[in-house]
Amino acid sequence: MTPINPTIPLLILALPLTMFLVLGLLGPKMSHKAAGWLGVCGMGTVLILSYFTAFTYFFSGNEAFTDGVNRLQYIVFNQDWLQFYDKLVIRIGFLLDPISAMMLVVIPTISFCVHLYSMGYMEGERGFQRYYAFLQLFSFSMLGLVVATNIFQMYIFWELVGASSFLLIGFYYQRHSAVSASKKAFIVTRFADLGFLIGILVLSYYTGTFNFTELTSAVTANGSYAISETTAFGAFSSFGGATFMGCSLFSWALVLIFMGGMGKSAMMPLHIWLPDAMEGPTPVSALIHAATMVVAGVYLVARLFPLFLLDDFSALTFVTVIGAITAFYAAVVACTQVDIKRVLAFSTISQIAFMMVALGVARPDIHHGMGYMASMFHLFTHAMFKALLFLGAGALIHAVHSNDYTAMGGLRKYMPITHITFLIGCLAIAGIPPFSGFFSKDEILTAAYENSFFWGAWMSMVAALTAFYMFRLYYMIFWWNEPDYSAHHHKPHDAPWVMTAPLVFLAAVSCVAGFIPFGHLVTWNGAPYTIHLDWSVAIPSVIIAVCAIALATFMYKKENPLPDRVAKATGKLWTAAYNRFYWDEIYLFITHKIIFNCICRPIAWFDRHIIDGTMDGFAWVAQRLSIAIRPLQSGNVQYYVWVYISGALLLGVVTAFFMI
Amino acid sequence: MEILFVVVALAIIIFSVLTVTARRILRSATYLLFTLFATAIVYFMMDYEFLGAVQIAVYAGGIVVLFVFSILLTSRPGEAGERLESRRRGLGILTAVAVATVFGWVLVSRCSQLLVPQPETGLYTMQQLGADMLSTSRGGYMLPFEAVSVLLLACIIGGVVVARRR
Amino acid sequence: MEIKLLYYLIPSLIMFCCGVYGFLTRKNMIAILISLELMLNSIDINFVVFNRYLYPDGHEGMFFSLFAIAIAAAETALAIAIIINLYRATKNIDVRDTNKLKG
Amino acid sequence: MFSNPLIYFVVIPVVMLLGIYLSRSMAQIRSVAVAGSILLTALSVWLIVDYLGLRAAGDMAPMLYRGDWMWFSALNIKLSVGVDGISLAMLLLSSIILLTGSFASWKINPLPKEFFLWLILLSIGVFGFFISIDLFTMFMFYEVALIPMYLLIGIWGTGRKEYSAMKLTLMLMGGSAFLMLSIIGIYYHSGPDVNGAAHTFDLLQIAANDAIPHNWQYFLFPMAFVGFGVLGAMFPFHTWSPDGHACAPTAVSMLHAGVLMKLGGYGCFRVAIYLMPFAAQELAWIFLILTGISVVYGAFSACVQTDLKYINAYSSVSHCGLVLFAILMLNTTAMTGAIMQMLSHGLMTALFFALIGMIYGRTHTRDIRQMGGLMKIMPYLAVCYVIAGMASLGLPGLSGFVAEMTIFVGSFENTNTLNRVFTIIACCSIVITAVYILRVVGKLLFGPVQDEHHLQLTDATWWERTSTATLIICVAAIGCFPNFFANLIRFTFSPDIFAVLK
Repeated sequence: MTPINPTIPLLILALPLTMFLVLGLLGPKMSHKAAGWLGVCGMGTVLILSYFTAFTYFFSGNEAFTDGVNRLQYIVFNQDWLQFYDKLVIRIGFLLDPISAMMLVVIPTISFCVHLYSMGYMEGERGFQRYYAFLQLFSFSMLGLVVATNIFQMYIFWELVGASSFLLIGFYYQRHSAVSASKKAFIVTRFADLGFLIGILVLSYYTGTFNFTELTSAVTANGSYAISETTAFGAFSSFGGATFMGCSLFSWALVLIFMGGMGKSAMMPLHIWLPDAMEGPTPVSALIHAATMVVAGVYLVARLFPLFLLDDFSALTFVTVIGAITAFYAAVVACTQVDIKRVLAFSTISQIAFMMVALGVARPDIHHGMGYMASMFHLFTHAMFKALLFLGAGALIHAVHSNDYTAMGGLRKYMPITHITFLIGCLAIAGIPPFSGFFSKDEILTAAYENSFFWGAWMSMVAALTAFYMFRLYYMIFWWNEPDYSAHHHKPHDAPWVMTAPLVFLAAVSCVAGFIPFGHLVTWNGAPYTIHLDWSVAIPSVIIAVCAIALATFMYKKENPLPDRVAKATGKLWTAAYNRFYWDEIYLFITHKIIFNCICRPIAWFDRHIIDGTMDGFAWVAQRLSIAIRPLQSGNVQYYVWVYISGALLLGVVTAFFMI
Repeated sequence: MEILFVVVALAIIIFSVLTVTARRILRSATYLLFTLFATAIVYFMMDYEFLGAVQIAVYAGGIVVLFVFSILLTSRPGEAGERLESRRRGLGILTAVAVATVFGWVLVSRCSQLLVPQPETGLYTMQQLGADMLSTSRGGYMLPFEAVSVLLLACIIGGVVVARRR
Repeated sequence: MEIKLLYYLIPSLIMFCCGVYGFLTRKNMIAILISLELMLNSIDINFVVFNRYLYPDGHEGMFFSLFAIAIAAAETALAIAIIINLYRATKNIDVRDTNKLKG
Repeated sequence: MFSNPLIYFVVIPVVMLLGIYLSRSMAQIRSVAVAGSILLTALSVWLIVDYLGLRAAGDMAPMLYRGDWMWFSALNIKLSVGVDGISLAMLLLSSIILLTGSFASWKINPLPKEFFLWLILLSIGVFGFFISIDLFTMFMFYEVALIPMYLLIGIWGTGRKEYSAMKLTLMLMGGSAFLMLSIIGIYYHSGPDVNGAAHTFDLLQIAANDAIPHNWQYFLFPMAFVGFGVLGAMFPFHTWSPDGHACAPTAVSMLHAGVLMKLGGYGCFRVAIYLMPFAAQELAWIFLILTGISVVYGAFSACVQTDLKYINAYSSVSHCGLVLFAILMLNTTAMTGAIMQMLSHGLMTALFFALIGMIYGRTHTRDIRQMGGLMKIMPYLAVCYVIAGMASLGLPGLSGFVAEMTIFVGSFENTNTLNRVFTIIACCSIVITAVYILRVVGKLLFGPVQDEHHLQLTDATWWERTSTATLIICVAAIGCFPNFFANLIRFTFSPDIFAVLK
């Protein structure tokens, strides 16, 4: 008996692609409403199919999915796409395992919410059909990414999500800022993907395969696969201890692959594109730059986790350090920003870094790799509440037509639904029980403390900052003082139902998601694990969060000069944080001053003047020579005859002397 | 015979030199005429009477007259001849002397082969010549003869075309 | 004294050199043409003399000269026609001034 | 003779020439050109299907559809034809580009008849080159393809057209001179032919004899490689490409970048590497360095250009450099990738040049600083441009990606450090490509409209749509079903056929 009808997974991928083509090609001929509802219905169908698939995987108990204790990896289909040589083949397939099934829930859920929400948010925009087509393209690519059966399929869809992200960030293509943001996003991630690609090349050269099932798992009796440390060790030993620049090549491969993840997940120092990406429409930010695409890096590391575990954890340490630095950096910067979307963007960076750290500190011998589970749990809850926050921010922007929270304040009276849902989001991200963020973050902190006290303390500090800046944001928007709204055509008010319904839904999920028994569903090797709240970690972290919230309340609830005084007191630090520690300027310097002016221009000059000059030089010499010998053809008959006679004489002399 | 040869040789040498050195072009033509006559005598001495006759008729009678006419047409009588630049003349003399030296040296170096007497031969009659001219067998000149006639025809037409007043 | 082959060749050579000299130095086209005739003539003499002295049984040299004379006549006629035409157009038959057709 | 299907690749264009010569109106010229090129495309598609059938039936000869006709027996010059999967792919590419090129020059002015005559003469050269397996005939067709370029650019071009035409022709002729030396050298060391002649021009025979002495290979291989490399825009012999492409009319740019530059890559492996495996192995590193430089150098140069065609020409230098680079890796995967890159680059760059021609025809400028926001004015062309750009920077699902990936994976198989280092350097080009492509897309298509006058411009006409849509479909077809093409190509690169792969 086939555990699942393969048509359903196929449809999950095929439907958004078809929708993309239909909307892309026929969209201009459709009305906005038709195109929008077509998109929503398409995504709704995908949602139902994905839920069905995920639930079948988790709860059907089919022996292809679980051997009674551990969850297994199951390949629904796997089609050859491009064969390099006998063994090395890129396939396009569909892999069901705990994390891909989880993503099959996350992506369509958020995507559907965004589709619905955009019906209201994007109403009347030019290029509405195009927008929906791109959303479908993105959903297709993202789904393809998470169900990848091999690392190259992942790379393929990895590129595709990058491209659709580019298209969506640059949706308002007539705005300079949007265009340059989209360009930046694409190029930065592309640079990261270069590392990913080289990593794949190294890995595949030594192991001779792209398939996850051959890298990390072993086949079981009924044709499914189970995570196997032996296989992973086989992959590791196929490198034969090769080293490069003093580091083992295996670590290099993993670090390079992780570099791709750093780009997509906006880890330092490749994070600069994400805040700018907020130039895209807000629902896009919610979908791509908060909930789904940016966690692809986390997903990638999780996917190759058994490999990361080998090699004395050096690659994992790298992940941890990068994640920890990024988390702290982004949290600090978020405290100073005034653009609400940017605050959310930095908060996203910080939260993703949380997940990275969780993966980095995970060890199979400590609570069955609890960090891994925590990371995935946080990925799930974060997707929900961050999408909620972004969509809420979208509703606010929709209402006051500004991203800047100096233009907001006191909105709780005008937009009650938005207010409540936003508050739920804030509480969730701050880690207040019983909201979902509390549970997942607590797991992460526990895992960090288990690994070492330093990482635990560091992450607790970041968690405190998180609570602080989120509530700073919340108070600045909904409390503080009320600016003069009479300049607008109408007072701000709650959005239409298509926009509030997703908010309410996501808020509800954020409230209850923490109670999902995640440890039974998603663990690194499929073995179930029961989560125990570690009160020694949970209670202090809740206290810290509450203190941070209290501080935020004290500073920002009512209009007062305190924040300005704090800003003045911290002086340069505040300015630096406000300017994101000048990372953009550094990049601008490197790209423009060094790469453009010191590499590209000299090369172009060299080409035009030296290489081309040499070629022209040959032509010039030839021309000069012909001008020099042109007088020989003077047209003077007597001269010709003289030459002729001289020649004949010469021949005569030669003949006379040498021949006779 | 020897005396005749000396006279003819001297005439050829002197008139040749005069032809190219005469300042006035009409005189050049006249000296050319004398050279051609002397050449005709050489042909007679070789027993080629017909060739000598042709030389006189075509060259002396035809070409030189043509020259004279054209000279008269293109220059005013009594006009002082051209002056030669000394550089050009020097070059000419140098070349001519070089030619003379080289070929003279060749001749001298072949002295033994060239110092042969004139052999005695039978008479080459006009009938034989005419037959050879129109014969296609070995020693016959039918094809060149026809070619020359075509050439002359072309020349006549060409002359007419070129000289026609447009 | 018997007249040897070489004796005929010497005046012929001198005639040829005169032709060369004239061709190179004269400016008047007709004078150049005259020099040309001199050269041709000297060659004709050589042909005939060689024929008569070295191959008395054949007549190739004689015929060659015969045709050379015919062709020379044709050539002169045509050249003079061109010269006269040129003179009509430019009132000048100096070879060095005639360069209108040169590119 | 006429029972051999390959001959029709020359016969049909000749008939087209005749038809165009006899045409009285623009409509007739167009219909002859379009009908002929459709016929050619159909022929190549049919041949591919038939070829795969024959292969499936177990025909293992290196070349199929062989035909030999003695041409000049004193030197044993034959008109011998024969194709394998690679030639067929190239034939398909050429006919598609001829077809789209005909559409793209729908309104060519002035002298439409002469334009098409020369264009089709050029394509005769191209088709003849790809079907020939006799070195001499190959060379002859190669020259036939080069010469019309001079007139096509010199007469119908724009800008400094005479200079560019001259430069292009002279540089390519210089390449041919090397090539001819090398061909003659190969001929005199070719070993006997089956028909008893002492020397042969037959590629397969020469390869089978493998009689070229090693010291001669050291001399002939660089000659042949440089000779073809000039046409393949190998550094430092690439400078004809920017000027030539910038001045050429649309269809000529398309054919030149799309097909003619492929002659270079094709020749490099079919003549240089195939016939001289020893020198190929010994000397590959020199050219590897040169082509490796081409790849990054072209990409970096493209970053700062402001003329659309220059950008694309430098991008071609980079992409074609990758073709030669992969060929020099001397392993099956990389060489398969090289051929796929040839296909991919041919289609994609033809698309680029077609679009640039169409945009230039409307705005009368190719300077990206003077244009902007074209997406709003001519959405169809702009979308096509974005797709072409995406193909160029290697978006999965379009042709560039599969070709580049095959090349990189193949190149990485070589364990030699030099090869590894250059592979990684070549990989870097994908980032630089993204930079210059996005720079153009951002400046040209996005952003506010720069010039008020551009607002009156119209979008693509039906023939322009046909031309670009055909190319896009082909690009997507390769990108989505790469295995079909890879299998078509891979057969030839087996060690049984290619001695160098042993």
